[in-house]
Amino acid sequence: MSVREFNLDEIRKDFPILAQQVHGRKLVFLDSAASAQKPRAVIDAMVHVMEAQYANVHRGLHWMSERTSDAYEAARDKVAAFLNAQAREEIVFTRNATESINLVAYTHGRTALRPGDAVVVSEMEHHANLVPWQMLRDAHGVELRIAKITDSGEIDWESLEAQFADGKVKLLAITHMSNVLGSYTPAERLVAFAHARGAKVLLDGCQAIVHRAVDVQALDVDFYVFSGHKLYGPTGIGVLYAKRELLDAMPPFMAGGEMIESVSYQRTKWAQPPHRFEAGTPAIVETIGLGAAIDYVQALGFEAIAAHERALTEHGLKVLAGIEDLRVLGAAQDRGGVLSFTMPDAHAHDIATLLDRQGIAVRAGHHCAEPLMGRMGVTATARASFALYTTREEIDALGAGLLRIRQMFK
Amino acid sequence: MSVREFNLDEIRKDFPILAQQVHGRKLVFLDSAASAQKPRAVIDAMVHVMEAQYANVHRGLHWMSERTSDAYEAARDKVAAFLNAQAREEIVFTRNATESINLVAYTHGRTALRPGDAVVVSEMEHHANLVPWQMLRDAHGVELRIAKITDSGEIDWESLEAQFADGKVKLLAITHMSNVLGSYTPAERLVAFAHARGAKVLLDGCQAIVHRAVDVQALDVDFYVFSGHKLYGPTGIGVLYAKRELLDAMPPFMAGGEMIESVSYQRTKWAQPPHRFEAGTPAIVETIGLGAAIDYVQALGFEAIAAHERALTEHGLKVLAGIEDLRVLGAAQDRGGVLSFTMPDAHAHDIATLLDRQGIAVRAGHHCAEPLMGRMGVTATARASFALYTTREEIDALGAGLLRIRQMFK
Amino acid sequence: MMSESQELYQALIMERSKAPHFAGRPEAFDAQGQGENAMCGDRVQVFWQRGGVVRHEAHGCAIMTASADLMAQAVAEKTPSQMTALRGAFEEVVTSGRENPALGDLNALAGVAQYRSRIRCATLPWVALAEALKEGQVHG
Amino acid sequence: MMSESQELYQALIMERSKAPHFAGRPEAFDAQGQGENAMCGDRVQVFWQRGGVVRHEAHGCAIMTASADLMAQAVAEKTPSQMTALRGAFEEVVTSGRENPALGDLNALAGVAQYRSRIRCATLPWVALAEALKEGQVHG
Ligand SMILES: Cc1ncc(COP(=O)(O)O)c(C=O)c1O
Ligand SMILES: Cc1ncc(COP(=O)(O)O)c(C=O)c1O
Repeated sequence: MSVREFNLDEIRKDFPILAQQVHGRKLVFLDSAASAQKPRAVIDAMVHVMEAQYANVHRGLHWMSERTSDAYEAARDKVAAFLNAQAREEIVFTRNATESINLVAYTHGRTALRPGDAVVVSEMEHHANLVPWQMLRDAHGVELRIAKITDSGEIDWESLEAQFADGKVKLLAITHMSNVLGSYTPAERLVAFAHARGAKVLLDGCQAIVHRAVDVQALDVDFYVFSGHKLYGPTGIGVLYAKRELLDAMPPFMAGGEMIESVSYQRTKWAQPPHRFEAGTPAIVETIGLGAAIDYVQALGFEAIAAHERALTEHGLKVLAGIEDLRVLGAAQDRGGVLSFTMPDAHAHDIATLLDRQGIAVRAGHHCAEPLMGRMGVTATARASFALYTTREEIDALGAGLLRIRQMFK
Repeated sequence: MSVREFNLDEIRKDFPILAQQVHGRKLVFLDSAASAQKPRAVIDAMVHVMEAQYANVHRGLHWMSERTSDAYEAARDKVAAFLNAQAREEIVFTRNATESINLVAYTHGRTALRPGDAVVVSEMEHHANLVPWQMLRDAHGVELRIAKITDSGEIDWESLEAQFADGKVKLLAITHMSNVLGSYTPAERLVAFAHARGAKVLLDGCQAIVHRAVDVQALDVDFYVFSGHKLYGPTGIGVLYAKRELLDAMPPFMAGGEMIESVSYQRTKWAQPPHRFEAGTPAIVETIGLGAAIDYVQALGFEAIAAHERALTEHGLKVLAGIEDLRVLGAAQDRGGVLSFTMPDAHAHDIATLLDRQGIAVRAGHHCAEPLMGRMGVTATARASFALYTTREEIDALGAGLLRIRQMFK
Repeated sequence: MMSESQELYQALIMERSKAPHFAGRPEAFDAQGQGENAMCGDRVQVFWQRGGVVRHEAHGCAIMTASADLMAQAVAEKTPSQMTALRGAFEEVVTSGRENPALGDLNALAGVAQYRSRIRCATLPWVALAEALKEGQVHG
Repeated sequence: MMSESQELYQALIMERSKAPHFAGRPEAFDAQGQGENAMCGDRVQVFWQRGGVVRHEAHGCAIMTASADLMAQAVAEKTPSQMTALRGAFEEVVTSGRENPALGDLNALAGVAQYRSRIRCATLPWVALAEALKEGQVHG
């Protein structure tokens, strides 16, 4: 699959923003887990649509509309191939992973789940994979249960067993990689575990999809969600993968143009999936841009990307370990390039601001995972996250910056 | 407000796609009501974000994130000023008008409306302003009523009075301009009428916003929705305007990051509007692009745009009237540059395909308004729609093309 | 000027859409099928009589109407399984745009391949025919 | 190397955040107020005593803690309406970045203006003080 050598200097030239300066310093962007930068190929694909081949999709018979529809649907094929979905109809385009999860909660959640059924999430979920289930609980009488994690940031299987013990659990909604701890969850094992107990599984793949090849058929997962903007793609576009028979059974979420077979005042006939779930004019340009992002990472190949990021993560852990009193959260066996840390006295916000003065962008706060903060006994952390364009030197710059901060606050 | 002369030759150069050829012919794009082409200023604004100033918004403390958040929130200010909203907090960003309407139906619809209350729509609604109310009817026991239109495509006030007679109507959801007939509805009068009878009003401004200045305070309208992509802006971005006190009372639609004040397993506190309604990473680049689109049309000014389009519409009606047996649907006093027509024998699809061979893009079908098709006694129409970049010569080309088609099918 | 469009809307198509040879509901038939394209309102009914007699009532665009008529002509005296084979060959022509010498007049519709959304118009009568054949099988 | 950052994290700020002069819950007070920034978990309690004595318990970043302490110093012996006026002047400084000679040590926080999301950190103690003053008014 990999058709291009992993040459970091060349790769960095693909991302125009990496040449920018911040506060007179070279930008060191270590916030890709929040949103990744975009390669030229993605920007160009979007510009091309708007300059040369644009019209609304599906409803037009004219050349511009047909070509734009073709490009839009070709992106669906790309996503389907990328996830190894069984059929292109299993790919629904949304705004972001958040919408994908809400869509499942509103549709599958309110029809396939019944009052009294339970949904399990873990202690390390992003709010996007927690609050929609709280809303479902409050609106629909479903029970929401929390599976514990260990101190190292891994699934606590005993706790998970216990949550499933009474047979009421019908859905396990769990992250594939924590956006705070960097832990991967053992997706295949989780799916097998839940299926054996009669529950469906939704994986929040926002972080995982950026770093590893995902094969939804091999995982046998029921729902998989991610956002384009973290995968070097445009904002405003997200993906919901769901098994065909689940989508077939789901009522629509939003209503409007495109998602309809026929309309009369009395009776409206829904279109087949995936269009049933894509009401109104879609994010045409962004969807095509997402296709370009997938082409981009696939040309490099996840093997090369993962090898590069593994080396970065190891180096990052070593650099952080060298800073006195700095605490890295979590210590999962299987962890990726997302490192959250705290320092005594220096608050996460102070760390982020002081690093920013040196051109280094890290995130600070609760990372939309407040309950996990409580679980780890902190109120906020600083977080450095790595992407395929991150360099060893950038991590060294982070280390040097943190050393200085340590001095200031000592 | 207008700071730039309305020079059509110059304006056309702002839109790169207008120089394209289709089937070896100069593109004549008469499908802007479906989605408008994008000026260089919008494309450039989007590219600038991705090349020079990108990061996720709101949650970051670093330079890139702060600057991107500023640009994102500046777009909200632009939309607020554009609509003359009382406060920037009254502007919610969505994917498109369809989502805006669904958001109102799911939130206001399921809390402020009670089973037994009625919603009124007109006979000339786009599916986006009909089917969400059908879904609300089916899920929530609200009654859905249809106000008739006259043969000329205007509101039938007698019918409207009748629908409101029993005092059950709590919401009038109606188009501000028909995407099929080109009729404007008398928005101010409709709002006063509904308010006097205790009902709120949602205006579907998808078409109107492109052609006329809209002042939500002068209209006193409760909800106003539109899509960016029809206003020369990006895909993937839409707007919901709602009066502050209505937004304050509305529960969230989707849940996730950004829309939350604090989260615990038991209790989650929603953020204030507008963020309460913007779950997850927003369409950052597209929102900023929408701001650029608004700057673009405001630099030309709606006075100049409307004058140009009025002349085009008059000319278009004259040209179509010159074609034997061609029927133009609707004849509203107040109508804009959206002309739907039928020809005996020549089906709308045949017309669109044959025009396309000459490089002329028109739309054919039911235009996501099936019930209106029934009302007008047709199954489909061809539709030519005009934008600020449309020329008289393009309309003449349409006329010549239609004449030839008339010959073929005679 | 319209030479290109005439590839698609050539004389045969215009003629058969204006004055189809095989239109009308027969007094007797063994099965019928329907096709409907909600997007544009095209509707077609196809009537099948044992022995390979097919008639249609088509309401819609020129492509669909001509296609219904050329279909009725092409399947005359064919067995159901021959009809099914012909459908496959025809769909190949209208999606690929490559004419198939064995298909005779049906090739007039090859130009539709350039218009993905119009392919449905050309194939709709065949969908209706397939429905009729299925019904014929069950009841026949 | 860090000259620029030192504009914001200058000696006074670091000093007051590490060893505040006005921290601690007094045994007696007339009103109290809270400030909380859910985004980062910053929390501050402000205690007000008639006569213009203000103390704080700040849990959070250096900017917020130093701001609480410099606030307590600045409002000492001021009347509630003088405190309110001072808040307005201080907010002007931290949003505009322009120092105000009348504000003395509070100007140390002017650099926060460059960090819109940190402005909240600097103003949070003043929000808590305003709450205390409001309570003081009602009950006093
Ligand atoms: C009047 C009207 N309402 C609603 C819509 C739906 O807009 P969108 O598809 O951008 O959500 C459209 C356009 O398709 C329209 O013309
Ligand atoms: C693990 C995880 N889940 C969900 C989300 C939400 O993604 P988005 O904001 O793109 O919807 C994120 C990113 O913020 C994430 O990291």
